[in-house]
Amino acid sequence: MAKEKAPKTQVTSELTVIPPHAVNIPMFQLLKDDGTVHKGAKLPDIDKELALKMFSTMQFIRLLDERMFAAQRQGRISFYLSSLGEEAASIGSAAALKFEDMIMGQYREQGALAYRGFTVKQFMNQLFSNEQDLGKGRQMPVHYGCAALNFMTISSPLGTQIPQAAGYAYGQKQSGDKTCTLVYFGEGAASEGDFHAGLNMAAVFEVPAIFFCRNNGYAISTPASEQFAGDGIAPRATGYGMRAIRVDGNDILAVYQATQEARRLAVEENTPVLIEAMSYRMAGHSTSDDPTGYRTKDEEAQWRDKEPMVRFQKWLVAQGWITDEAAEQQMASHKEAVLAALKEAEKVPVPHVDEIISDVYDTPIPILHEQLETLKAHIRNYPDAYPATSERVK
Amino acid sequence: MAKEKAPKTQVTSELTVIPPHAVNIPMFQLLKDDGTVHKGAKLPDIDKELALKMFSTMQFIRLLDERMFAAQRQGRISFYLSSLGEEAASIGSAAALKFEDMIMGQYREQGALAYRGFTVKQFMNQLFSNEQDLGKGRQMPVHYGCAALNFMTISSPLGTQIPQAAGYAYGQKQSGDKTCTLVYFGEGAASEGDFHAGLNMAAVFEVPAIFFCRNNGYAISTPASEQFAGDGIAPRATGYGMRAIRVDGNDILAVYQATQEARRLAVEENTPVLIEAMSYRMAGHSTSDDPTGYRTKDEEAQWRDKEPMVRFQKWLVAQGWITDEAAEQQMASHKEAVLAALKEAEKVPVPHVDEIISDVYDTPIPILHEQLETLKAHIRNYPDAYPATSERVK
Amino acid sequence: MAKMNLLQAINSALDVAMAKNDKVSVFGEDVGHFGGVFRATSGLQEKYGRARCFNTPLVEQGIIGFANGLAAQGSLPVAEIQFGDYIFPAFDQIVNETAKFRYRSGNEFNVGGLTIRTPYGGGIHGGHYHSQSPEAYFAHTPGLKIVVPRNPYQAKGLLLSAIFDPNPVLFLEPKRLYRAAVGEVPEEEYTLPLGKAEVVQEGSDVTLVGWGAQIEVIERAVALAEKDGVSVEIVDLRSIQPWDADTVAESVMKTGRLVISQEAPHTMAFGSEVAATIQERCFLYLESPIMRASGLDTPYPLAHEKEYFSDHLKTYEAIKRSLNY
Amino acid sequence: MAKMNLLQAINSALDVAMAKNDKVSVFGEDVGHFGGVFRATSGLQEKYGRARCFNTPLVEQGIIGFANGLAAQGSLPVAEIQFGDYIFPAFDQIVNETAKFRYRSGNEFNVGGLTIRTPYGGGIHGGHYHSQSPEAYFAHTPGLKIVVPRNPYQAKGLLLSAIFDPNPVLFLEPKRLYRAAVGEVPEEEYTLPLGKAEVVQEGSDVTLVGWGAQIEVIERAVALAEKDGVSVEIVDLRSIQPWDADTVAESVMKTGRLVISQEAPHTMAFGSEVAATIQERCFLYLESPIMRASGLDTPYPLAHEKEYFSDHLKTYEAIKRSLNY
Ligand SMILES: Cc1ncc(C[n+]2csc(CCOP(=O)(O)OP(=O)(O)O)c2C)c(N)n1
Ligand SMILES: Cc1ncc(C[n+]2csc(CCOP(=O)(O)OP(=O)(O)O)c2C)c(N)n1
Ligand SMILES: [Mg+2]
Ligand SMILES: [Mg+2]
Repeated sequence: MAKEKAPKTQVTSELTVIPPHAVNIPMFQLLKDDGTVHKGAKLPDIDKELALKMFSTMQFIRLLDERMFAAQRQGRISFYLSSLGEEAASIGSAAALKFEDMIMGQYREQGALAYRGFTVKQFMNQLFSNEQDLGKGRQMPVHYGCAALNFMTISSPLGTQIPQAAGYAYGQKQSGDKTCTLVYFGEGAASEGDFHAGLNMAAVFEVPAIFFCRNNGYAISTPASEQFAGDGIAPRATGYGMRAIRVDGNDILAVYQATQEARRLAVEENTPVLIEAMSYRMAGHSTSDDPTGYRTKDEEAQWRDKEPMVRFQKWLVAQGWITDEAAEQQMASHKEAVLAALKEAEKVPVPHVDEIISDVYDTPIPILHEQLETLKAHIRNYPDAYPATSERVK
Repeated sequence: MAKEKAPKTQVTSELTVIPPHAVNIPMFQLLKDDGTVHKGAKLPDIDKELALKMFSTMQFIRLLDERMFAAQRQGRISFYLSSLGEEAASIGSAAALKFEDMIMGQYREQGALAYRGFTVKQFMNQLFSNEQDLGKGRQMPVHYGCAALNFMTISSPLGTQIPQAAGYAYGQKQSGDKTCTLVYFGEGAASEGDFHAGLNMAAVFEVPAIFFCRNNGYAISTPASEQFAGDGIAPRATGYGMRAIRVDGNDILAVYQATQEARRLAVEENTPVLIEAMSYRMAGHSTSDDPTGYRTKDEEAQWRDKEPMVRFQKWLVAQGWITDEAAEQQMASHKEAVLAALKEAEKVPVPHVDEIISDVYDTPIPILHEQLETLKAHIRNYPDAYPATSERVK
Repeated sequence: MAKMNLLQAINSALDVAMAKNDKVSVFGEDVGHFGGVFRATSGLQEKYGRARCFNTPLVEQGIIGFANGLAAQGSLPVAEIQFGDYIFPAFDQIVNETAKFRYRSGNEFNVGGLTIRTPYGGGIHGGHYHSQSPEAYFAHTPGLKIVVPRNPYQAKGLLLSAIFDPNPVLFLEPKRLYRAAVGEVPEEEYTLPLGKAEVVQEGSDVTLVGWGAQIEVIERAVALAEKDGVSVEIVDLRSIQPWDADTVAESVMKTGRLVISQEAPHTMAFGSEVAATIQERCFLYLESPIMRASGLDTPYPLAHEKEYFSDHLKTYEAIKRSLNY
Repeated sequence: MAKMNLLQAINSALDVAMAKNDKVSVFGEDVGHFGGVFRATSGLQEKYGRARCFNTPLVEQGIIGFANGLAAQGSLPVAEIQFGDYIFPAFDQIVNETAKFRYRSGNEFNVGGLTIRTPYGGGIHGGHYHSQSPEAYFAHTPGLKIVVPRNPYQAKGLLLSAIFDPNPVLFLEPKRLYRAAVGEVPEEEYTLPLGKAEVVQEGSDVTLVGWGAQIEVIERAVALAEKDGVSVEIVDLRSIQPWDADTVAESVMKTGRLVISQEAPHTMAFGSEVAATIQERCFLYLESPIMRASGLDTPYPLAHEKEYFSDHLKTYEAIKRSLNY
């Protein structure tokens, strides 16, 4: 498809003020809150195996989030951030991609990473900053990344990954390998200048990128109503001459289908797409947060009724692809795996102190060698003060 | 008016991809290219005196631009930047404001400043960086500013004034004095992250601000088609839940009326408005630029036919408010004034060297006093090397 | 007087300032009803209303851009950046706009009413992006003042000075001490001078210079040195811009030795300026080279935080190197 | 060999790099068909197509964000920021992203292919926003390399090294010399080492350190000093990060004196680091304090540009102060 040109501007001699909400963007939904399918809805082409993989990943993430939140409370890890209630958004979208597509996350998309094949052990290694962590223990918990799985390492500064996704997708387009980049971000991060930069550039350069906004209603304590005055994030696409889809982020089938269509547009027609997935952050922002200070139990309860995993399970059961008992059993085995991996990862030491200077550059510059030698001499001098590393400094 | 809430989102079970150009924004025009009024058009309430003031300001600016461009070519000033072809946009909008309203410019709105009453002498003092320049000779030519005229000093970094306008307008709203801020920027600057920040914040905080985009087709050599893929700047307002007006920037009557309405909305209803004025940068970007490298004579010629000053003059003549001869005479007297002021300003010395450290802080910090004393001793030592200031260093 | 931790002292300063002058407003991400992620603005929205204490959208360049405009209009905005690590999207608004506003306009306009508050520093398991000490990035910027308090008493007095100072001030709060540092703080208004260092402790053998949370580290190092019989003079800069070279020079002329202890990565941390200036001013008095104990020249790591950190032991070793040169 | 000015040398480096490796692309504001406002990318779109040499929208944070992504994907982007003064909106992408990309990911990902080119410096009647020398703002950032050439030969050789170096490089071009500096430059590929200073001239009485366009100023100052019979060693740093402290220290141990001449405002300019490090390494060799000739601690003024500037006369005076201490 050639870039769709803006229509020729009409001239009017009557002063026309365009109203604040000039586009009407409906929300795509296949499964109703109760797990039944909308009458007449055309479901995506999804087989049992795929559906069960998606479901199992949802269960795993729910379990992981629950256990690791608790582990933080027990002081076993320093920080955790749960994706409770948003599992459908990340897993449904990841499932619609090809493995070769790049995923860039914000930080609440552990579901996408698990779907790609990140093992429970890999999760744990990162969460415990141990020497087996692919990120070498350098970033806070939940800052996962894995080149082998085409999942870009998370970085805390919000929004920075959005123009990076445009650039990454530009490279993919140049390479001709028919892949795309999907980038996640919250409705809060969409306020950053980098959002504007990234979407506009993607539209101008016609790159195969999918901008996936998880609109979960909050940015820490700030409700969406204080984040923007517009009708969510989707209508911004129009400002960039970009296509948009709004989808029920708690309906994994709808998310899957919407992302499939976005991927088709991105890769086959080089038109980036903005997806806005409507959801709700059911937990606190992170283990550092307590949402009772800024929202009501009532509101939370309303959203519990729209919960994505139960909804999907109902549909699977109705399909005859799983039973409630089997689902429960599966959950129990996820639990076992998580607990076992947790105990194991906890015992693995932090990276060797030599790693403190690697990867600043491709090879350490001279001053880093000096600083490391000084540091090691110092550690030898005061081994008790640096218990995590001193044993291995000879 | 209470903030207009976004309509409740409709649910659909049919996948809907919102097309890239979902809002249709017509361009408001009263005067056709030939200076005649559209049939049935309702003209703004504008009397002869006001109309002639607007016209005279247009002439003055055209003349100033022409002479100072030439002065730069003669090496008399170091830099100049003309607003040729865009006089209606800046003057028409400035005329629709109250004097107490703040104007923040980008750099091509000398028309607005002249309309406010900046004298030819004040223009010249800035252009020659002499000691009578309100800006104390610190910035490049055309970086005007005048607190007494509520015209914020221009700063070169693009887009920075846009969130500043939101903040200024917030202060105005708090003060309860029923004023607003109008901020100009180019369609190029609208790509900056600060644009996104400023418009979104203005919409959220419901401030009395008018965001006035001069879409003149180019950002230096970059055509609008490589700046964005959307239908110009106006549809972005929808993304912020903001009102928008697109106006023919070469039709001063339409600009005047559009801005009047925007001001009413901003001040009386606390709803910011985005105005996109469609125009054309008829000259090069600045004296440092030569547009023949990136656009055709043909294109330029087409826009010459839509030229705003001739168009307005035709209307004034048809109204019987001026004759072509009177217009010509008036132009000649502007010319005289400009030439006289130029010659005078050229003779005024640059600011005293003591001014090099003032205004960094409200009062110079100790290191600045030291640096000034060292500098003056040095100038005394080598007076010939610092001819602009040495005579006055005793 | 009341016992306050550093956060309470900040909160009290904001409260006093808002009560005193209704042009003072505070805003930033989560600053409104919630009171900020560290709760520094807690209770202020209830007390002064939503127009004067409010959440902003999540956009640091916008927060400072907006604050610049509001200050230019004549208000006294106190803008919060949630973490010092997230101040960089606002770098242009601060360095090119805030700092140059008055100078470039020939004093036609200024944003002197602006104060930017942000928590800085490590030691809280924050890794790369919740640990940085960005003062040096801003110290090269004429037009800006930069202030770093070390305890609750300083925090309140310096913040009140910053808010009412007719120049824009970047106010860096040592988040490690938010709850850890507790002390007596007057409940009413008082101010401490900007641009003036404080001699925390007099001594004769060596001068130790630091600022903010690092003073606590220095004090622990000095305790070790004192056991060795060394007499240390401790100077807390308090202001990074303008910084009080006179007080430091005077001390060094007395002790003949200078050690700087700082959290940020070594190269081009603010201690470089202190060393460069003092070696020039005290050349004939220096008995050994000026030593710097700093963070490593790496991003701030998580698992190796202790190893990265310029702690009291590294500072103590620097003191010894200075003395035994 | 051909006679080239500095711009032509840059253009030639880009041409050679693009011909050699089709992963190299160049982009930025007005960089495409027009060839950039200084014409550094002139002819490259015609030669290599619109996909590899193109205009971007006007958004520096986007240019670098996009370039970071493109580099992470495995390309070798050369992003232009139109003026060094306009690099600050991209500060977060550079300091928090580019510089930390490899470290934070444990080398899972990197943006080593990235080169950022930008013209810097004054002396062209540019005032506040077309004159700044921003190198010091970036020098506090582990993970970044920073390079400043002083003439056409260096410009080409260093730029080619920067483009193919497996680390992100900020390449600052002295715009005052774009057309003014002309010299013999090989037409083919060649490289000059990053992180290595060059001894431009040997001497025995005093060492002069500078970089980029300031070397020309230094040479004029040295000519004056030589008339007084002073023998000066000139060291051009060429790289600001990592910087070659060894070469400078070696020179100072020989001469016993050091003067730094730099364009940026005095406080926290890169000379502060040079002075801090060298006083530590050469303490026993220094016969006088390390002197710095710098810009004033003000924004860059227009009418008083000459007065503000650390010109050859001020540098010459600093040499004399160093010698007559
Ligand atoms: C540049 C930047 N500013 C501020 C923060 C602090 N912060 C971390 S998460 C967050 C809220 C993000 O909200 P949203 O984008 O909606 O994502 P959600 O947490 O809801 O998934 C904030 C303010 C940050 N990480 N980066
Ligand atoms: C932040 C920043 N980036 C780049 C520039 C250099 N620059 C000056 S004007 C300009 C083009 C602006 O175009 P537009 O906003 O459309 O305004 P116009 O010149 O067309 O009136 C550019 C790139 C700048 N001044 N500031
Ligand atoms: Mg959110
Ligand atoms: Mg334009």
